[in-house]
Amino acid sequence: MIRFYHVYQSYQKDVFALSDISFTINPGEFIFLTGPSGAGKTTLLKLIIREEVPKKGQILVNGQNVSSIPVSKIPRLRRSIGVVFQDFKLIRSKTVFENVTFVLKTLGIDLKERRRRAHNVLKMVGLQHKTHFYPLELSGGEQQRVAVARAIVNDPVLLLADEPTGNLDPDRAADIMALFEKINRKGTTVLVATHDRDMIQRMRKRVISLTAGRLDHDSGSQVQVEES
Amino acid sequence: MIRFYHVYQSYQKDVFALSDISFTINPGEFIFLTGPSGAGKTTLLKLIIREEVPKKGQILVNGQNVSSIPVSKIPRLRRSIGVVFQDFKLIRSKTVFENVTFVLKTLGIDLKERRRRAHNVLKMVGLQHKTHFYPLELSGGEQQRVAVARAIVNDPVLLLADEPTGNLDPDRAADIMALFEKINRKGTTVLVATHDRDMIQRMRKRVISLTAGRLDHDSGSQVQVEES
Amino acid sequence: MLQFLYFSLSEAVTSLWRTRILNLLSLGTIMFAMFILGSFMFVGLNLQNLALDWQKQIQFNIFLNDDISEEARAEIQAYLGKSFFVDSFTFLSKDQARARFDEKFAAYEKVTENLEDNPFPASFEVFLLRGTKQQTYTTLKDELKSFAGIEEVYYDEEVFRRLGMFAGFIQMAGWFFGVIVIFSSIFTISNVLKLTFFTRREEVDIMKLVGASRAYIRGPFIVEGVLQGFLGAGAGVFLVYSGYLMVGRFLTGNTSFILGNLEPEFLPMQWVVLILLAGGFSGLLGSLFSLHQFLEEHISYH
Amino acid sequence: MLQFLYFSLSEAVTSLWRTRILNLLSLGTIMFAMFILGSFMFVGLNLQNLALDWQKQIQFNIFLNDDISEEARAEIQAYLGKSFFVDSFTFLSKDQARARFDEKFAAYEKVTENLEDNPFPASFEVFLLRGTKQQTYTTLKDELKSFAGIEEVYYDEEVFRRLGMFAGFIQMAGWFFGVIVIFSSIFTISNVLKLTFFTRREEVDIMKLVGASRAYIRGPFIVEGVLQGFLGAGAGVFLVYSGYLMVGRFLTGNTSFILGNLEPEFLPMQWVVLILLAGGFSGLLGSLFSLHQFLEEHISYH
Ligand SMILES: Nc1ncnc2c1ncn2[C@@H]1O[C@H](COP(=O)(O)OP(=O)(O)OP(=O)(O)O)[C@@H](O)[C@H]1O
Ligand SMILES: Nc1ncnc2c1ncn2[C@@H]1O[C@H](COP(=O)(O)OP(=O)(O)OP(=O)(O)O)[C@@H](O)[C@H]1O
Ligand SMILES: [Mg+2]
Ligand SMILES: [Mg+2]
Repeated sequence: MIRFYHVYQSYQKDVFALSDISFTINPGEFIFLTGPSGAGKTTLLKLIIREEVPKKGQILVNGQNVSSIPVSKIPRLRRSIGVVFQDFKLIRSKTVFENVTFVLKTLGIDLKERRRRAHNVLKMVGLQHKTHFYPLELSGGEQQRVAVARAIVNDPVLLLADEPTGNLDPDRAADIMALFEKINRKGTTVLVATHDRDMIQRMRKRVISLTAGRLDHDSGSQVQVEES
Repeated sequence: MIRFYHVYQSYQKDVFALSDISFTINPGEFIFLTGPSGAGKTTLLKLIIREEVPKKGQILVNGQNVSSIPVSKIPRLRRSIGVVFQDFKLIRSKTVFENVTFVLKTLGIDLKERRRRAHNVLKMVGLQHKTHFYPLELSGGEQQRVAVARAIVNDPVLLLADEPTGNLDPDRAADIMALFEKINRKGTTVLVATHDRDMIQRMRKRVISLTAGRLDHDSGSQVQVEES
Repeated sequence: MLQFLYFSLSEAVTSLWRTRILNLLSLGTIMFAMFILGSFMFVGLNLQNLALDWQKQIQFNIFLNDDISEEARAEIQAYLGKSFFVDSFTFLSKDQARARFDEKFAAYEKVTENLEDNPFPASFEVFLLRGTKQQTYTTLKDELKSFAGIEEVYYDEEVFRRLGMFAGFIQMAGWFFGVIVIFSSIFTISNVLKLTFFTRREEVDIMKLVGASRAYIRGPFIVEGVLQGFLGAGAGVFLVYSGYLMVGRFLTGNTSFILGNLEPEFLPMQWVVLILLAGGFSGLLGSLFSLHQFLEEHISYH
Repeated sequence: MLQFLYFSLSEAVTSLWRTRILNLLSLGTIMFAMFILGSFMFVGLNLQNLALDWQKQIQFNIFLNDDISEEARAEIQAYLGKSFFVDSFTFLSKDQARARFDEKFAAYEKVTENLEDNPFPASFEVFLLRGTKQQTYTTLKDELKSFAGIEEVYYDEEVFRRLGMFAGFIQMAGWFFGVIVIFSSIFTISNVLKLTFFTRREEVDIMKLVGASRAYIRGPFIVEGVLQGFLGAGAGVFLVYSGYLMVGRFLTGNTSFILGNLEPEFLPMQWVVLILLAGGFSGLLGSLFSLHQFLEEHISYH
C-alpha cells in the first residue's frame, strides 16, 4: 500500500526533516508512527498525500509514484486517502455537516445521501448533536472528532491520522481507536501518528518510530509475519 | 487568586456550557482542571481572562471582578496572566521570537532585554534553535512549546494552560510539567486543563473536574489544608 | 456539467451570504469603480450632445443674386429639400437681411443708416444635420456652384474650426480619461476580488488537501466574482441614475441653464447593459486572474 | 510617546514588507483611485485653461466719434493703460476698420463696395485679462460713458454668453464628477484597507488576548494605512505625470492641435502635494474606520 525508498526531505539546506527513510506498509495493516516532537511524523504523512514532494527518494502509494504523478491526478489520490490533520484543518466558514461532506458534494452525491453518511460518521464520533455548528463553536476535542469524521466519511482505502487523540480524554480516545480498528478490519490500511505510549502498548500493532528524521525502529509487519 | 461564585455560561438558549460553578483558588496553588471533551474547561479559562463574560455569577481574579472591570483595564489584567491556548494562537506573520516578545515590545522593553528573555524561555522549552522560524514552519509540538514560552516570558502571577501537552511526547510533556512546577514554586499560581490521567496521578495536585458543564469533583485546596 | 454548475452556484451564494460583511466591502468598491465609469459615460454623452447642439447652430448661407429668376430659386429650394445633409432651411429676403444686419451688428448702425439702396442680398439660411463634418460643407458648397443665380456660398469657417477643436479636445480628454477609467475599473475589480479571495486561501488549501479537484475549487470563486462584478455594476449604474436625477433637478432650478435649453440625457439602455456586462466580465477576469495567481500556488504567509 | 511611535512604525513597516503581495494589491487599487482623481484634476485644469484662452479672445470695442479730439483720445488711452482689468489694447483707425470689415465679412463685400464715404468709426480694441466676469464688462462700459468722444462701447454679448454657458457646463460637470471622484477615492481607500486588515483579524484577536492595549494594536494599522494612502497617491500622481507626457507627445505630433496652440499643463506643485496629503488622509480615515468597525468587535467568521 505504501512504500518509501530512501526518502529524504529538508526545508533548509543541509537540515533534514527526514533522512533515508525506507519501509513498506502492506494493504490492510494498522501501523503506529511515533517519535518525539519534531521527529518528522507530520512531514512523512505530508509526503504520502503529496502535500510535499521529497528532495530525494521514491514514494509509492497504492501503486502510484506520488512524486511523479501528474498534478491533475492528485485530487483523486487524495480522495482515496482519509486524513486527520494534526491541526484539524476544518473550513471555518462551513458547518460541521458541510465540512464533513464537502468532497462528497463535489462528487455530485445528492443531499439525502450526504445527510445519511454525515449522520453515520458523526454518530460514530459522538457529535450528531453538533451537525450544524461551525468549527469555532466547538471545543478542541469536538473539532478533532469532526476531523476524524471527515477522514472516514468517504470510505478511504488508506487512513492517515496525525495525533488524532491529542485533545481527547482517555475514554473518547479509546473510542476513536476502536473506530479505527473497526475500519481497519473492513480493509482500510490505517497509519496513526501518536505520542500516546499507553495506547501503542495496549493496541499491540506494528510501530514505526522516528527520531530526528531517521527511522529509529520498525517492529515489523504483522501481515507479512502472518504470510510467512 | 481566583474565585468563581455560581457562574453560568451558555452559547445557546438553555444549553449551558457551564452551570453553577463555584470554587476558590488560592495564590500559589497548582491545580489541574479535567473532564471529558466538551465539558467546559476551555470556557472556564476564557472567563478568567475575560475573553467571555459569564451569563450569570461573579468571577474574581487577583482581586478584580472580571465581569465588571472597565474595558480599558482588560489588557493589563491579561498581561498579568500567562495563557497557553489549546489552539496555540500564534501570530502566523511573526517569527517565534516576535510572537514570544510581542507584549514586551508594546511595553517598551528594549531589544536586548527582549532577546535575553526570549532566549531564556525558548531554552526552557528546548526551542532556542527555532527562534527565527515562523509558526507554520514548526511541528505541532514545537508550536505548542512556543505557546508555553510566550505564556511564561512575562513572569505572570497566574498561568493558565489549556491542554499544554496534547501534541508532545511523554518526555517533553514531563519537561513542560516540571517547568510549570518550577514556576509555581517561584510563586505563580498555575491552572492546567488536561486529559492526561497519568500526569494528574503522578503530580499529586489539587484536581477540579468538570462533566458536561458541572463541577463534578474538587479534591480540595492543598494550600488551605497546610494552613489549617 | 449541470451538477458542476449547481455546485458552483450554491457554494458561491452560500459564501457570498456568509461573508457578507467582507463582500459588502468589495461590492462597495466595485460599485464605486463602475459608478465612476458610468458617470464618465454620462458626462461624456452630455458634453457631446452640447457640442452637437452648437454645431447645429452653424449657418450655411447661400446668397442669391438680386436678379435671380423664380425658377432658379425654386430649383435651389428643391435641391435643399431633398439633400441628405440638410436639416432645415429658411429663405431670407433682401429686406429681412437688412433688418437682421441692423439688429445683429448694432455697432455698425452708422454704416447702414446712411444707405439709400439696400445692398444686402437675399439668401437661404441652411441648417445642416447634427454632427456634420467640415468635409460635407465643402462638398455642398461645390455642388451648389453649378446652380444659376447664386452670388456666393458662405459659412463661418472660424466658428466651425473652433467647434471642431473643442469637439476634438473633448474627445481627446474623453479617450484619455476613458481608457484610464475602464482600465482602472477592471484593475480595481480584479484587485478587490483578489483581496477577498485572499482571506480564504486557507479554505482553498484545505479543499485541495481533502481532494477537491481544481474545477470544483475554482467554480464557486468564478461565479462569486461574476456575481460581484454584476451586482457592483448594477449598484454603480443606480448611483449614476441618482446623479442624473440630481443634475436634472439642479438644472431646472437654475435659470441660467434653462436659457441654454440644456437637458441632461441618461445613458441609453444599450450602454447600461454594456456596463452590467462589463462588470460581470471584469469579475470573471478578476477571479480568473486571482485564482491563477494564488489559488494554484501555496502562498506562504510571510 | 516616542516609544509608541517607534513601535507603530517598526511594526507597520515589517508588516507591509512581510505581506507585500497583499499590500501590493491594495496599494495598486489605491494608486488607481488616486490616478483617477489626479487625471480628473489634470483634465479639468486644462479644459479650464482652454475656456480662459477663448474668453481672452473676446474683444471689447470702443468706437470713437469721427470728430474726437486728440486729448480725448489720449485720455481714454491713459485710462485703458492703467485699468486693472485691461490686458492689452490696440487703436484701429477708420481705414483699418474698413479693411478689417471687408476681410472679416466677405459675404457683405457688396455692401462696402458701393460706399464712397467710409462709415466705419475708429476704435480701441481692448483685450481684458483672463477670467474676466460679465460684471467687469458692464462696469467698464459704465465708466467709459463719462469720457467725451465715445460713440459707443460694444462687446459681443452672444459669444460671451456662450462661453459663460460652456464654462458653466464644464464647471458643473467638474463639480459633479469631482465630488464623485473624491468621494469614491476615499471610499475605495478605506474599503481596500478594511479588506487588507480583515485578513488579519485573527492576529488582532491574538494580540488582544495576550494583553496588548488598544493603542498598540491600532498604532501600526494606522501608520500602515497612512503609508499606503501616501504611497498609493504618489504612484497615482506618477501615472498622471506619465499620462501628461503621453498627451504632450500626442499633441506635438498632431498638426491640427498645434494650430490651436494647445499645450497641456501639468498639475501645479501645490495640487500634487494636496493629492499626496489627501492620500495620506484617506489612509488615516480608512484605517480609523476599519479599526472602529471590526478591530474593536470580535467579528465571527460567518
Ligand atoms: N515548512 C517548514 N519549514 C521549515 N522547517 C519545517 C517546516 N515544516 C517542518 N519543519 C521542521 O521539520 C521538523 C519535523 O517536523 P514535523 O512536523 O514532521 O514533526 P512531527 O514529528 O510531526 O512533530 P510533532 O510531534 O511535534 O508534531 C521539525 O523540526 C520542524 O521544525
Ligand atoms: N462559541 C460557541 N458557540 C456555541 N457553543 C460553544 C461555543 N464554544 C463552546 N461551545 C460549546 O460549549 C461546550 C464546552 O466547550 P469547551 O471548549 O469549554 O470544552 P472543553 O472542556 O474545553 O473541551 P475539550 O477538552 O474538547 O477542549 C462544548 O459543547 C462546545 O461545543
Ligand atoms: Mg506533527
Ligand atoms: Mg478545550
